[in-house]
Amino acid sequence: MNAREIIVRRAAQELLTLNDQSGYYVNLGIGIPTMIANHVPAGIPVVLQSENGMLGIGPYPYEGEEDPDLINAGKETVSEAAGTSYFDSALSFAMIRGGHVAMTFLGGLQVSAHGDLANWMVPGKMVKGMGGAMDLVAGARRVIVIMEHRAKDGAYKILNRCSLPLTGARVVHRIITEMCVLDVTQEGLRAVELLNGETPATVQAATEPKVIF
Amino acid sequence: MNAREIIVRRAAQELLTLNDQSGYYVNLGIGIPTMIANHVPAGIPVVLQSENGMLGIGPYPYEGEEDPDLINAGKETVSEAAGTSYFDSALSFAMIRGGHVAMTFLGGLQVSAHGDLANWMVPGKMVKGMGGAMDLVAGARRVIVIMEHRAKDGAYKILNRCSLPLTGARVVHRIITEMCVLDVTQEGLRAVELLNGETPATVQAATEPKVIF
Amino acid sequence: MNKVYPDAASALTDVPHGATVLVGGFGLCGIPEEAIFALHDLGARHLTIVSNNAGTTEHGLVHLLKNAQVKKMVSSYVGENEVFERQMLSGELEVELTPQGTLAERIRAGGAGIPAFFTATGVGTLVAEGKEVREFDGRPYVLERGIVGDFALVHAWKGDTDGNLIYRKTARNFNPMMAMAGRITIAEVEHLVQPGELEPDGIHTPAIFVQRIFQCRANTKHVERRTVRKRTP
Amino acid sequence: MNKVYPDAASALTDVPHGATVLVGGFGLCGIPEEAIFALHDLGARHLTIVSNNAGTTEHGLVHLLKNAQVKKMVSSYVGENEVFERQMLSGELEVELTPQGTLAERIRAGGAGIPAFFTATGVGTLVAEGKEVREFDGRPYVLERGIVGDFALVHAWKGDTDGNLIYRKTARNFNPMMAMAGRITIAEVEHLVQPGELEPDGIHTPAIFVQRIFQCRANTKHVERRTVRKRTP
Repeated sequence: MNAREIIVRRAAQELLTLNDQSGYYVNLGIGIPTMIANHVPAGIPVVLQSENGMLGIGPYPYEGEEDPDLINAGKETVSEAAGTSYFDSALSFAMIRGGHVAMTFLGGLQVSAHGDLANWMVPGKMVKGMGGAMDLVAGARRVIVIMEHRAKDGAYKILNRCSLPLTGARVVHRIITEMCVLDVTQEGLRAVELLNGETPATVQAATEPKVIF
Repeated sequence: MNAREIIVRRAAQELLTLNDQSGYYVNLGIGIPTMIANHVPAGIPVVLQSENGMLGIGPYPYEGEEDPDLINAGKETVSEAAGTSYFDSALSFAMIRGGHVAMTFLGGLQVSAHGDLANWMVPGKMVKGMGGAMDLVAGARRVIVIMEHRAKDGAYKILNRCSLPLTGARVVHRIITEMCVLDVTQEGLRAVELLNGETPATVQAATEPKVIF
Repeated sequence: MNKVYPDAASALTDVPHGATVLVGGFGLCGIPEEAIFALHDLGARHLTIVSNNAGTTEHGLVHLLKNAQVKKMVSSYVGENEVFERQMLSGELEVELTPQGTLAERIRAGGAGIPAFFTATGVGTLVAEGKEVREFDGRPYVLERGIVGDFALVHAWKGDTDGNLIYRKTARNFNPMMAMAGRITIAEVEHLVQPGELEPDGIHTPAIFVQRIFQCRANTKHVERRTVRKRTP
Repeated sequence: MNKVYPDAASALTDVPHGATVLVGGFGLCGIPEEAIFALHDLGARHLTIVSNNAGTTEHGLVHLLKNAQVKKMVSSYVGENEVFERQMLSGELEVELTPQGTLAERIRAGGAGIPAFFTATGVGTLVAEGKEVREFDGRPYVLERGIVGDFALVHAWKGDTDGNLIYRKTARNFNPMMAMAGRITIAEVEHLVQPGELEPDGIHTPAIFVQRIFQCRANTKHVERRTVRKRTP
């Protein structure tokens, strides 16, 4: 398995923590997080919320059944599940901002030891906009960032302090990388799981802040 | 004609000022203003908004066709017109507060020369609540108060300053009584029409602030 | 995910003393009557009830008032209810009156994660006393706070077992906002159907806002003011 | 009351230079394409456009950008559009980026007469710079302003001649809010029907928010990302 696959498979296991109390309403960010939909554990009745105005996303449509009026937040054609509802963007973000979405998975460029997230803008590069990411991190009850542990050039992505402009301050609850699962706690980052044969030493070496093992 | 009938008939003539620009969306307050619906001038396609969540109120239902789920803001059973829509109270007051209702007619206990309105509370008497009146006077584009010119005991109802708690400050555009039609202007109250054989002298005698004739 | 309860009593059984309970309906139209009866029978006390009205002397929330379960009411109009009047005058009952549109918006705001907003409604009146008033573009507005509830009780026409709701005519009124703002929203429905039976474009309250749902047994509806016209023969 | 226009050109003819125009749609889904073409052909310049996206390099609002009609865009996401990118980098185009949920709420607020509200979205980020931040119940929130437009352009599935609208699936998105916040709201509809033909409980945008309506001629729809699965044979 490559890093992306390790991350997505481990992330999907987070869905096992959902229950009738929390509800099963989950928002998957655009890009890699969308792939989590293919790995939902059996028996977990996850309902996917799409911030463009849909609750109950089904699988991609069969060839020839694409509907231009039926897309997800990544602008991909999708289908509807039984019990789907459609609504406008104001109600969609009322759900998100109002804390009705139990869990969201988002990609990250940088995460700090305090749970700050940067994932929308690299100064000097073309700015595309934050879309719904700032609302999701501010509103979802549990925010999980999934990303490769280090940048391609080996630079830290998990930092004492983000150098990139923030998407949200103190918003991340958990980070899942191909190396480990880290929780953001009052005391700092705490490793709750090591993946793929990593050790405390290898994880710490790839992480700027001190990790509690 | 009694005073109430004179007032309602004259008030209905206000609907002639509506046009395609203003729209024909009107909210009639509870009580006497509701009677204006029976006197809509021919050819004026007035659409009645009811703040409990309905646009396009029809006449009272035929006997036996009352529907407990179909009432107006006065809690009376009504019917629906062609093109009716239903919506929740938040959207209903978004219409009102957002300036989408062209005109509202409300009863009054007192109106001041500056257009302050008091119509919801008499200290010492049981308070029933303001309902939607404060939203209507703050949001409708034109606020017309219809009421008898003086109190039953002869006291002024049109005053330099309201003594009763206000429903809204500087919100009334026009007052229609059985004696006259008064506009609230920068210069003060201006009589735009005398009714029922009244004269400037009789109107002034029944009105505390100086009236401009 | 099982949201379906056999009846009102089982759905409301954990409403504690002192809870804030949001209740849908306008007058007696669209009130969650079976949920109200269950709350009466279960007996939670010191409740704060947020509802546009307080019922009439005979029907609706008056049952909770008569049973001395209500500490405070947040409403816009409370006429037509002698029990309410008596308890308010005697000081048994605390009352917060808020304009109807402001009440609707405060509840929607609570459900939408908005802690406060500005409105022109009530500026220059008793309603604005003690609140911040600020000018925007030359007009004064008053700052109003969002409202959330521990529980919300709503009445819908149709609901599916996932919790999607559709209301009927003016029985919609405050119900959708109450559903948004309840931490635990309990819906009573006249018709309980399977997921997929409701038109996805026609759903008024998406399932995410509803935690519990049950089908009404009696489904009595009350008319406050029967107004009719005669058929011309 | 006649709201029906024969086509987009006649409905948009009085949009002046410098107007603020709200445009519905998410990506290319639910955009009022015929109205955008008409605005292009009519040629109003120095426009401020409020729309979640700015179209792609080929479709949607890009036509106005190419024609140098846009002074400023207020959006949440503007990728996938090379023309936009070029004009922004060269300084021709002013851009205000606002989070998607805040944008949706600002437009709804504008339409609902709410000049400003507090939200937690964007606190501690560039978005909050220069804005008031205030704590409610121990959490910081930023003050955001309502948005209104001189015109709003929306696309609906069905509309009646009174102006009632129903949208289809995720083509609803920003359209209902844009309709609320336009002083003059112009709706293009795929199917124009008579009053009474739409189910009153199923109307998404009540007629009061729509000043002009016309039926689309071509009704082309674009798919940005065609994603499908194969049928197992």
